[in-house]
Amino acid sequence: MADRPVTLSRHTWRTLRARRRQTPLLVVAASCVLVAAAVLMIFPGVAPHDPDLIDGAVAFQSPGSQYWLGTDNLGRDVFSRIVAGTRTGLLGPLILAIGTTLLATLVAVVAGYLGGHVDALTGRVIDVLYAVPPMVVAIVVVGITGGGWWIALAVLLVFGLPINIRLLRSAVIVRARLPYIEAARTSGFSGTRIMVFHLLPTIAAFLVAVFFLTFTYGIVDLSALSFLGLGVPPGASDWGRMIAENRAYLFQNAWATIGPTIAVVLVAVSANVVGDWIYSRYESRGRTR
Amino acid sequence: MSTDAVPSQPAPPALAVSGLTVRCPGADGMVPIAEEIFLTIAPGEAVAVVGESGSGKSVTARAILNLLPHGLESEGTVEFAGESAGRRPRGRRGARIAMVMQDPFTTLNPLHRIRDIVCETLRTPDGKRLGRRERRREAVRRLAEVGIADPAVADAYPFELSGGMRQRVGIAAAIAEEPLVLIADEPTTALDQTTQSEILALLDRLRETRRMALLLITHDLRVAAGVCGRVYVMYAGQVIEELPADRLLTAARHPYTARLAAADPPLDRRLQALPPIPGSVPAPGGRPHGCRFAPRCGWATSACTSDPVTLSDLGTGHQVRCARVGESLDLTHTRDLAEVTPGPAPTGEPIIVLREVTKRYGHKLAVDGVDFEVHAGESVGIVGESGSGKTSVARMMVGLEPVTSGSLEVRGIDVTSSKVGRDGWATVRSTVQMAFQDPSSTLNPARTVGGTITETLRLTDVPDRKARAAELLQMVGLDAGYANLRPKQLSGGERQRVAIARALARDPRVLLCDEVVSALDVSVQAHVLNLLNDLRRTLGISLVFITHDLAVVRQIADRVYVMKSGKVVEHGLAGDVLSRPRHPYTQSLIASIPAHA
Amino acid sequence: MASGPGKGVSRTARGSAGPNPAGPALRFLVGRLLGGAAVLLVVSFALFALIYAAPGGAEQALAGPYASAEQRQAIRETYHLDDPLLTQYGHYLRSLATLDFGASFLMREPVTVSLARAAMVTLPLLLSAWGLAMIGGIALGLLAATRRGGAVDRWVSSTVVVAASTPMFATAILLTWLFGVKLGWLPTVGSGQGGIDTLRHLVLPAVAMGTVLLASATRVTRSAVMDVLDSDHVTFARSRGISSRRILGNDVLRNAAVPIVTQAGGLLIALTGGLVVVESVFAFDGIGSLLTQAIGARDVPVIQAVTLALAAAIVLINLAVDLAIFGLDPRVRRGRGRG
Amino acid sequence: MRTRDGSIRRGRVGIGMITALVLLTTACAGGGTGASSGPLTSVNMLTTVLPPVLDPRQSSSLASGSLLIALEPLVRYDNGGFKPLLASAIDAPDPTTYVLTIRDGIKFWDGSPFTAEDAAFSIGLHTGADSESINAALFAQVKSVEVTGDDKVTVSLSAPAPQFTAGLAQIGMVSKAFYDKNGKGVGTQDVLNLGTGPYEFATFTPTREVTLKANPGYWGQDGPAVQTLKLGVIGDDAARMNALQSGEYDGMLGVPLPQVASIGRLPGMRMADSADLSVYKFNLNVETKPWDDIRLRRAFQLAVNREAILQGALGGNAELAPTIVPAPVMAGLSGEEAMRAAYTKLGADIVFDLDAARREMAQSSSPDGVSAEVLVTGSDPTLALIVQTAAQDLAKIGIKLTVREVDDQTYYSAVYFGHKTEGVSIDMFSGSAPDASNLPLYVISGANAVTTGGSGTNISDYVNPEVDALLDDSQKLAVDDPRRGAKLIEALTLAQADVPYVPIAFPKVFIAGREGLDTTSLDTFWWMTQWPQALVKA
Repeated sequence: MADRPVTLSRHTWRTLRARRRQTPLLVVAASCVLVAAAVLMIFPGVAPHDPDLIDGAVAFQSPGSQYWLGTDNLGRDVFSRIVAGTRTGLLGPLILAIGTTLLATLVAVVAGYLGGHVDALTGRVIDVLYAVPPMVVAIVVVGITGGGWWIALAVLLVFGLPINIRLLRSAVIVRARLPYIEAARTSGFSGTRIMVFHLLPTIAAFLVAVFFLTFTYGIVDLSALSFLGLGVPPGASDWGRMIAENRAYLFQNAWATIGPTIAVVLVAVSANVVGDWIYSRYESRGRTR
Repeated sequence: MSTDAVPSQPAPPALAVSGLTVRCPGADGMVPIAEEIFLTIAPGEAVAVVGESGSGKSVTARAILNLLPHGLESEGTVEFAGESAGRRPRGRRGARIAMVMQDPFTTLNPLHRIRDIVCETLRTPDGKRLGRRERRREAVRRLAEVGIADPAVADAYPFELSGGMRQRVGIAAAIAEEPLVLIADEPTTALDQTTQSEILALLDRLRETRRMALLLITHDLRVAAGVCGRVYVMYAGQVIEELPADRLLTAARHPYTARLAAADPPLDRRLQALPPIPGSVPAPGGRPHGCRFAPRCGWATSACTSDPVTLSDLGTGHQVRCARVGESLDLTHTRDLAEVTPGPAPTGEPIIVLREVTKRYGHKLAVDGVDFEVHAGESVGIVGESGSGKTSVARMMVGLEPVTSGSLEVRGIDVTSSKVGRDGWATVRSTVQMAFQDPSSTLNPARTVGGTITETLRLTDVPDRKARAAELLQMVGLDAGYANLRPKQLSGGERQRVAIARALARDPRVLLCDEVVSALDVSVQAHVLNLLNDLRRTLGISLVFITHDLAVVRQIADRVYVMKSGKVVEHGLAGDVLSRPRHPYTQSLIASIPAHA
Repeated sequence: MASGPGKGVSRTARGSAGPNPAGPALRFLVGRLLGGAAVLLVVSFALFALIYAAPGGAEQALAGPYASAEQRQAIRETYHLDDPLLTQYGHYLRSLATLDFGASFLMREPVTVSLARAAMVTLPLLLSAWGLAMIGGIALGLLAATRRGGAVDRWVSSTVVVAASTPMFATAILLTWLFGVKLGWLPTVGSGQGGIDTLRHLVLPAVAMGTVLLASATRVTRSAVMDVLDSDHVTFARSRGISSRRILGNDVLRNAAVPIVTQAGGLLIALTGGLVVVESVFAFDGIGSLLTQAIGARDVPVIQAVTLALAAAIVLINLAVDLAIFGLDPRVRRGRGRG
Repeated sequence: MRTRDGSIRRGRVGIGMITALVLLTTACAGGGTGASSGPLTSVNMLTTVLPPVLDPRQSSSLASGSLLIALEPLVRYDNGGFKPLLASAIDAPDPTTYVLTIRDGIKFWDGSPFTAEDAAFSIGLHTGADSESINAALFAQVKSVEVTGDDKVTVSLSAPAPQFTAGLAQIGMVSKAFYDKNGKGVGTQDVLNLGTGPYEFATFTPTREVTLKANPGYWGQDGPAVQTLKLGVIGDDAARMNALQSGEYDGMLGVPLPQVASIGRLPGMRMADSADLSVYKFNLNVETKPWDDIRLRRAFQLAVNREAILQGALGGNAELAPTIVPAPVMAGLSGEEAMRAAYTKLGADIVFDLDAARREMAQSSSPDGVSAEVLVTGSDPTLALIVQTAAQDLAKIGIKLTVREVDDQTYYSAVYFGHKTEGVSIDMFSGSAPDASNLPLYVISGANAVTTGGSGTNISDYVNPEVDALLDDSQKLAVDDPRRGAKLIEALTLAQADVPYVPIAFPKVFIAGREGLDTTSLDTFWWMTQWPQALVKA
């Protein structure tokens, strides 16, 4: 073991450079969007009309005072449906993000810390899952089994794991060899205690990164799936499905398609921006230099 | 060492720097790191800039070359052989001034072969780059000049060479275009003792043969005194003293320089206690108004803190920045520190016994049949260069690494046998604990200092963990207030003390220190060594001290084991081994330490 | 002072470089191929079981809604759809062994023919989207990294964030509406009849697929280039007076190449996911549409062939990435693990 | 397969070319290319479905639009009747035998003669219990097909089948020699097929695109009207809109109902519609609990607001359906007045009255409401719209319907073949032959219920001996005997009373075309006619 003496902390002034980063405007705006979407998810009643009320007579109204974004082919109010759409628009990606983060962390910490065959086995399983693109599998599975929303979520969860496990595992492997973990081992702590109370807190920044990345990709992938008609039942006020159903009527009421598209992009961008910002603020805590 | 005679006719200095100030973005606006730096080097002269970490010496070197990292700004004048460097000194870099950097493992481009690195800047007379064959031929010639005789090295990649070899390649590449000035920024800190002296000798020889000015940046006073003619001492971003090298260790006039010299452990005798410097270096932006060393200076008076202190010239090239320069302060120097007469080795019962222990990593044999004992209340040193296996021995003692073969008993329990049950390990854990080398990663960054210690106390049946934690902090010289600080807010020395407190939490019989002080500044090192000696006296615990620095081991160990390539080549009382070494390897080790007063 | 020749030359530098240079490369290659084969086997069996359990069957597609029960039963016999799962899979594996991928139930042509026809449409789309994402990503990444913290860096990062969060179909709809219908510059449908026409048909779908991945390519390039710019060997090069242009080309790009190449592999794999969506929006008869149609008709041989082709492509992409890294990084070549 | 590096370099070159090209194209006039309105040399039409293989066995109804103009049938459908084509005469000495006289002098595209053996072989493809043909149901009664003379073919049936002639008009005649030579490869992209029609197959992409070119040596008199013909399928709504708007296609045969309004409004696009031989209907399976209760079914019928569905979900592009057979088709057989009297009475029985529905519900076996999941398929979005609209009213009387979209296979297997639904299903059932008895025989004949081992087209498994008897009697009568119509009407009225289904509307068939194309003469059976002639005649 090359135990070459550690050099002096090279440039002490580098630690000074962490200027107090004032929160940029973009991040404030993004978090407002996310909070607003969350509120709408919890209180859909806020919407001006009943999102599922079908009234053939008022089909294809263009945006006006009564229907802010006009109505769709069955006369349902587009704005209310976008509001109701936050349920699947946010809930799905949220479940996906939480599920992926928990599972990926569990596997990565155990495999990273224990090493040996456990790590080798995880590596093999990841290679298998990595070789198959999640979207193709989701389409095949949901398409064939006619499965609903939950099956789509499950498939995206399972096949979304490999990338995140790899990210976390490399972070864990680096930290597992550092002195403060070896000190914990020599003090006599049990493996589980070390993994949970010593190792986990130091990779908190990565957990945040994985959460927000999966959340953003969740929004994009789930809306793509419902765009293809898989997952969410027809007629449900889900952004991806609304886009798919109203694309044929681009000329009667373009807002029936553009509205939900903007909703998807807005939430996805905001999640990305907030995620990056938290990661950069958090990341300095995990680093040792 | 040859001290250079002053050049006959007053040729323009090879390098003249004046009024150089470097600022970096701080909390609110730009904060000065180094202020009003001045230095001059004559062609062929060797000058050192000495200072502890945080003194701004390294950033000054970068500023001279205008290679400051992103976000830092500098102002002031830099002149090479009379002409001003100006804002765009790119033309000058390489041709007029070059640099050798600290960490040989990251200085060379990993994807280029050695011959391309060395000859990258060479041009044929008509400005074209050298062809492959000429590059190879030219590289072999230049490598030979820096002491690499084997022509195959020219075709190798950096990762295939040892640390010392890479530094030689770095030097060859730096002096490719015969620069006037060579700046060596901590060139040997990352190297072993023997390689260090070889590189310093090489730099000295090149300086003479090429009449090249050498600016050596280092934290090691002995290296500076051994190689250079004149020394600038920097503290907290200011040059506080400029003096001829031979007066550095014996006749410094600034309190900080004197205390720094005194804190450097002597090789030939063991001192009662190393004189530490209380407090720590003020960070940029938080520096006191008057003399920057005043808060830590034993002789500070109100005059020192009132207004900024200017340099005063004492003649014969000796300047000091001290308010009380007139008075003759009784600055104690190393030679008049009280020596401790080594008492007989304490003969407590053996706690840890190693018999014929070997350790193999894949096909590499790290430890080859080592016998070793630690007795109660005793302090044992293990000395050796990197790769000698001393750390592996330590890690096996504490159970971090399995033993390949041989027996290792800790209080009668043989850790190598398979049936060491849970309580077997519990007794091993409560007998021996370890403190680690790298201060920045020895504490969990996500926990507070108090949290780390109370967490370790969870394994003992101490009733009130918070009180015991405060007590432990007190024991290592830190007040209870440190409990809710995060490791990032502590200095290197403070973090090592917390690590020692954590080890003591399991109140072990043996404290194993693996290179605990090698990453610390000399003054901080003194603190920690004194702390360890006090703990031995007050708690009666025994120490196993692993280091590559013979002078340090002299100050702390009763008995010493010298290891080379996995074997113990010599062991005995510290006094005998270090003053009258019998094994040729020990002799060459001692010889390679730069002579000192 | 002893300053003899450097003693520390490590053994490998002298003479032949350590164990024979091909050793680590060969062992690595075989390991990857075996791994890949295992992956394909697992994927194909999982799919087979899934289709076997799924409602409906190929006979319904062949016989149509009016067919009588006996007719449907007859068809199930001819394609032995009633055998137990394992025998069917065994039968499929045997034919796979002789590289006979079987014929499509529906289109009665050998699966390799329909796959090839679909691939001729999908490959140009995939490669041009990938090319766009990589070239754009590297260019923007370099631009942002070299002007770190400046206006360009902030502008590039923010637009890249927006591009990364827009789903492919949203960009597709926007592009077709703007360039196809409103301005009429580019065809919005179909894959064209070869030559210039195919290229014109490729622009919109390639841009739609490329933009999402342009974002991650830029991010990776930017962080990789910034790491190298901060590294000691770049500072050392600058201290020796080497021009920044030469440093950029010779030092920065080569060292940043490893993470960029790994990312390039990842991007291509991510693209395969987006195929189905883009091909449906632009009415491309590529592999994505072939797969969706085959699923609709439970055309087992075609589903198997398409999924295996995708999985095999991914395994090959990973292999190509590793080989590229082998070429780029001598440390990997000498079995010392990645630089 | 190109090497990776090669492709990357070419890819980079490709990108370079594309950007250059984009600048180039902006110079010339934008907009479609094929919109020139000179003498029509080529016609590109969109359609809803194309066969996976150019083989009569794998192509039924609309998909055969591309086949029957190349592989000509023995008799050609001509607005209601059948005129001889490859067969000069068809005689039916008795209800179970048909004798076909093959016209002589007909040559395939490659010059080889069309003989009686070819005719017998072509019919034989669709007969027999183990036939793989999708049209086998039309020839279920055929016992044997023999060549009885150098230009005679005799077909004997096991039971009288008035729809036999309609069946003949749907299957293209092929060359036995060609099939023997190419075997399984017949109809694939590289082999295509050999026929006698005015147009020859040029290129083919399974289920996506067929192009045909004129056959100069056509034997008959109304030869090819255009040089090249292209039929294409585009699944995606917006892509379809863009194709029509950008001029890549000249029109569409069978415009999906949701897009009728927007395509109709495209500049220079004219739309014609005609009644379709198909019906949107809810099916209530009489064998599945709780729908075996007649009162619950009647409550369901009373709570379906068919008017709202017609306006909202169908966008007004259909007519209210009193029963499952469209009025003009029934009128053709049973005469105008008999049809009108019966249809007004049937229509009057189906009324939207929530209070009456609640009363029925109260007396039904599950007074406190019932819930059911209705499957729909993505390929016909109108199904989902209908169920959503109806669900809103049904919920008011306690019947909670939830919608689940599944792919075609799962939908067919659950609704048509396995009857594995929760009792309620929605479908759009199209007849397979232009004869009034076609739909009733499929939908209400006991023989087609799954419980009796039939094909499953009787979705509600409704078995009523009286209705079956009436249907059998109608089969025994001559094809154009009005009494056959009367029996069918009586059977429909009887069945309707038991509410095995709730007919909603007969969708119209919409055919869109640019100027210069006459779409008015095409009706729901355009695919059995020489539709290119009709289109270009204007």
